[in-house]
Amino acid sequence: MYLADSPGRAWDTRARNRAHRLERAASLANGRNVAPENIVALLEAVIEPGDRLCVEGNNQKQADFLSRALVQTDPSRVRDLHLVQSVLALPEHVDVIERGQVARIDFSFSGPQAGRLARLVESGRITIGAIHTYLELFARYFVDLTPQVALVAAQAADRHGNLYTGPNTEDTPAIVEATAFKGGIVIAQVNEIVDTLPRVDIPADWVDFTVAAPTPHYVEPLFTRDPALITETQVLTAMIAIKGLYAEYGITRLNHGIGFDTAAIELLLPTYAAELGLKGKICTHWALNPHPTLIPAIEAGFVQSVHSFGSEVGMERYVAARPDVFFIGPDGSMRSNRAFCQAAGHYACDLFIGSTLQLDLNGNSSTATKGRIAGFGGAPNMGADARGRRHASQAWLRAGREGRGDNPMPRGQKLVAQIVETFREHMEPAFVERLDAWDLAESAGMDLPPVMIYGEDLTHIITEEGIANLLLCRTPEEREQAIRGVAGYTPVGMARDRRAVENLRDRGIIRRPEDLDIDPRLATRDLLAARNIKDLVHASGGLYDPPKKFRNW
Amino acid sequence: MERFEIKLPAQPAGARRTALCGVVSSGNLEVLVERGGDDAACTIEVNTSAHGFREIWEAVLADFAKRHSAGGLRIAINDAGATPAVVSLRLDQAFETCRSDNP
Amino acid sequence: MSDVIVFDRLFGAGHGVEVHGHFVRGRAEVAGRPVAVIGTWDSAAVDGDLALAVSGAILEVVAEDAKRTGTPRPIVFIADTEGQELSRREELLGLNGCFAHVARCVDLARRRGHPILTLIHGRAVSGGFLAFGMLADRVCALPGAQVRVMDLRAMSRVTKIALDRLEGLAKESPVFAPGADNYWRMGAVDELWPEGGADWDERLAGALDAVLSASRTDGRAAVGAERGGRTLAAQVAATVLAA
Amino acid sequence: MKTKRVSYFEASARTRVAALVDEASFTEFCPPELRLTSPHLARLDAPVGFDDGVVVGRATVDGRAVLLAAQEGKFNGGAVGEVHGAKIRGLLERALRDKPEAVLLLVDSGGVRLHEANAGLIAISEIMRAVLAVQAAGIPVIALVGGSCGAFGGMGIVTRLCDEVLMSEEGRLGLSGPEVIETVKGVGEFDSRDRSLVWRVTGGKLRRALGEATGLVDDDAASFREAVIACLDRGITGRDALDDLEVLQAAQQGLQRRRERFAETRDGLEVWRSAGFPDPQAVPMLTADAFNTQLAGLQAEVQS
Repeated sequence: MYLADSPGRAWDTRARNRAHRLERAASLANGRNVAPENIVALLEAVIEPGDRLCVEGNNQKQADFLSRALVQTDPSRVRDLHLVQSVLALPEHVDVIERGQVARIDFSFSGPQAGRLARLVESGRITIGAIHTYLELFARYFVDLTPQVALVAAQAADRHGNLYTGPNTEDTPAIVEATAFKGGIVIAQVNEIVDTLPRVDIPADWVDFTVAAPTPHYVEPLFTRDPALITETQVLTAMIAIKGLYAEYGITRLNHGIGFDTAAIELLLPTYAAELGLKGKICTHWALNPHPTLIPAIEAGFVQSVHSFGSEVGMERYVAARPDVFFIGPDGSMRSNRAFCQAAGHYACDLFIGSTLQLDLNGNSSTATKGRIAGFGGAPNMGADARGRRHASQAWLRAGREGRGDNPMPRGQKLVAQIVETFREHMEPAFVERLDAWDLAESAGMDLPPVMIYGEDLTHIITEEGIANLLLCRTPEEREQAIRGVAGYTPVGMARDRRAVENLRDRGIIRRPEDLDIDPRLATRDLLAARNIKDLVHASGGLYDPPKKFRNW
Repeated sequence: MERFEIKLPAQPAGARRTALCGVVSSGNLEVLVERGGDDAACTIEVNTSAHGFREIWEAVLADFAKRHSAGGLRIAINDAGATPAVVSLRLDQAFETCRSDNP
Repeated sequence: MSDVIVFDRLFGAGHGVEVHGHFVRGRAEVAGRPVAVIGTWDSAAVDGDLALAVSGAILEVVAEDAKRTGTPRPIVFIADTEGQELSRREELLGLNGCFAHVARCVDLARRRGHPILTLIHGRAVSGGFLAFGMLADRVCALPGAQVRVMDLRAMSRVTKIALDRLEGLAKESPVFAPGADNYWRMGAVDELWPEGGADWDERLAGALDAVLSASRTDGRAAVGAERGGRTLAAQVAATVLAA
Repeated sequence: MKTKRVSYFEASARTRVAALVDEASFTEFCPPELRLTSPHLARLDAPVGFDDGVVVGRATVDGRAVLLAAQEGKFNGGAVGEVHGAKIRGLLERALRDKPEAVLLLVDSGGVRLHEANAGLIAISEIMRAVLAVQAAGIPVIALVGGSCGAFGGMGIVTRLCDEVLMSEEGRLGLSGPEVIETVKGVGEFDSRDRSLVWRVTGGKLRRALGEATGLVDDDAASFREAVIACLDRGITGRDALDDLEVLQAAQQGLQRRRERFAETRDGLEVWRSAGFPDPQAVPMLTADAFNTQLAGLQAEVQS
């Protein structure tokens, strides 16, 4: 018979601790409702030294008011924190570290603050647990990084504390579920408190406090690419992608990166791809934010379904008016969910295609540069073969056949493509012998060089020089020459073995534009279904309302 | 600015007229193609704001001369940091224009 | 130098030139000959109101002289401006259009036979100078006058060319650096009045005589070429004419 | 034959000229092979252009002889330097001799080129005098504004000297650019990154509503061509107006009235509202045709 080693042990210490915290906060709130001027005191009351704290924010929605409040707390009371959150994107996220209130961070992405963060790490003022992908970090919320306190952002709350997140639900459900069901405290900043919500995204009994922020939470229009800035070279690489990859494999389920290269593909669907007779045969189902550049393809009937990580500023009315395509609630507005969409991108898509700053001779790619600790957010989950996948599709099976050769056990593979120009601006080569990620790992003392997509997951590289199919390469040497063969006039490309590359071309491993019957001189901006933001507004029937900085009318 | 001139052997082009393609702006260039003296060679004068890329220019221009019969052409380039992809495209456009009848 | 001293030195005692804010207006005599005086004062940032005050004054002079016989009066412009007023409202209302209107009025006066002379006192900068001062038949820079588009420090910021490099090149070339003498070398200023030189009233009379005897077409490019400060303008224009 | 739309905003100066004039009718003066480049740019180690950023020549439009100059906004922001300016002035002087039916100025310029600021400023003054001289000779000058740099600085003044100003809504016309105003006066005065505001303060639809632009067309080179032909058909000239004291007195009063009427106005929305547009907020999204129809239906332009 098993005997408990401590018969008198209490099993509800978390609940009791939670009750103490709520008791300390009681005088600062009116039920769940906290006045904005009391928020700093409330944070000081509920947060305990050493807490795991999650401040919601992504590269889109930010709990910015609560972040500003956090840096006003008394460092002698709010200290030794362990930040467990998707991004360190706002200055306040790093300010709180500089104020000495944080001992450790686990996060995914730090884009705009990457330089400051790197300096803090190098000076030993902060310890990084790990830089995760979004999905990994969410997973750890439910294993060993559960927050004690979560500060989240929502569009509105009602008097009971129910939350409406509107189209930008994003990370909120994952954070709140982990926190609320493990004795934690959830504090939500909302843009307004109303009598009746359009719909309930988070039920009130998962939320402890709501505060009406003086200004609406910040949302960055991160996924808007102005078609006016798409170059002829990007049109060319888009043509190569459509003909040499999408049409070739019959890719229907996919995810796109956020660069101009993939925006060009989106804008070529109703024109170039339609002329090739590909409507209905490719690009029907997406895991993708509502990219404005996808509007013409949606209007042309190319797209059947889009599920989104988050929304995009200005796309709300358009999305709501296309409920057949997007995921729309009974209230008529979109519901996004980063965790689910990340899972969808990983398991349910046959292709990820995106861009990078650097690719090495093994096909490893990274956007990391020395002096900046940035992380990759969700890209590694999109750009990796889903080893757990067990359902078949035509594209997945073909990639598997090509990649695994004579392996007697049939198995597919996800298509993972990088689309880059051989040189970026200022003649920076995209192909390098050694990724800057190695230097960064050394200087920051990281366990792993920050690689966005590992070479073993990469299946295709597309440049203006053509497309390389790495699946068909049988030896490491072939693979290296295939990469060099599309690296153009970069030092990596110039060092290619010309005969070996011509061999690969004969075998269809490298295909030049002319091999695909593409005339680069026809790669003009005339092919774009929209040439500027205003064209997108017209294509949307006036439903798309672009942010001010993207307008020239 | 960095300036240099390259002379490459090439098959006669049969150019009919002068052609100018492209505009000098950041990441772009202009290519002026004229008929020169020597039918068996192509001379190219490069004026570029990007320093230290002569080797790449030579490779791009050699491929151009290989791709087309560029003999008898005198080409002048004003460059503001264009990538090889853009350089090749402009060269091809200018070459095509100089051999056409209509401007 | 106060306006009283400047105008007394230029027009002698008893002139009727007054300054209202940044606007100069009045009558005077130069060597016994009546002239109209119009201009801007005290480094004016020329806005629409000031531009329209200038154009309105020109139109008044033209209208008055149209009603009487005799030769039209010379117009003496006083240019002292730090440039155009920078404001969103002025842009919305089309400050450029006001300046174009001023230029039309200057042109009307010229074609109606009014000799036009500009005296630069203080500063003549960019748009404020373009609007009317630069359009005269003859331009004189009073001692200490500054003429420019932009100071070198700001130019260095905008063009991203190092300041010491600009300063070095400015010694060799009149083409971009501030200075009335640079504009003289390039043909846009006709007289540089020296410090402590001859009496201003005599100089002014001489300048007016020069306007009366000179051609009324724009000869600035040729003059700039003669003085070696602007060698291409005349030549390029001639190439266009000959093509 | 239906021709493909050529975005005037995106097109190069040469493409604009080709789309504007009758086929094969264009003869360039000072073509690129003459290499009339700017020695001043070269001295400052900046890239030069074989045409110094402006194309000048003669052509026919719908059979009518014109002289034209087209600035290349992508080359140094279409800014005017010594050679650039002299090409335009030479063209205007040539107009006095050749007597074309019109001179077309395809303006796309931020104003003076700082690398040769003095030469540029003087050149613009010379262009102003030359435009006035051409008009005095009975030859109309037509400005076309629809490029990425708009018409600013001295070229903004030159544009307003022209007999006709044809703009697309993408075109901008003013004196000081929003970036300059923001730098000197602060973001509160003019937020240059609020592009929607920038266009409401300087863009084609505001200029047309104020009567400063005489025509508003869509961003299509063919639309600009049609509008030029319509101008030529009307047989406009500025010569009578120029010599007419009464016309300038009326213009003076008009400009003064406008300043009184819009004394506090800092946003084009108020101009559209005041002009009587039924839905001022919707004006930015109207097509040129719809805008022109609404404008024609109003009592009068807000014109001076």
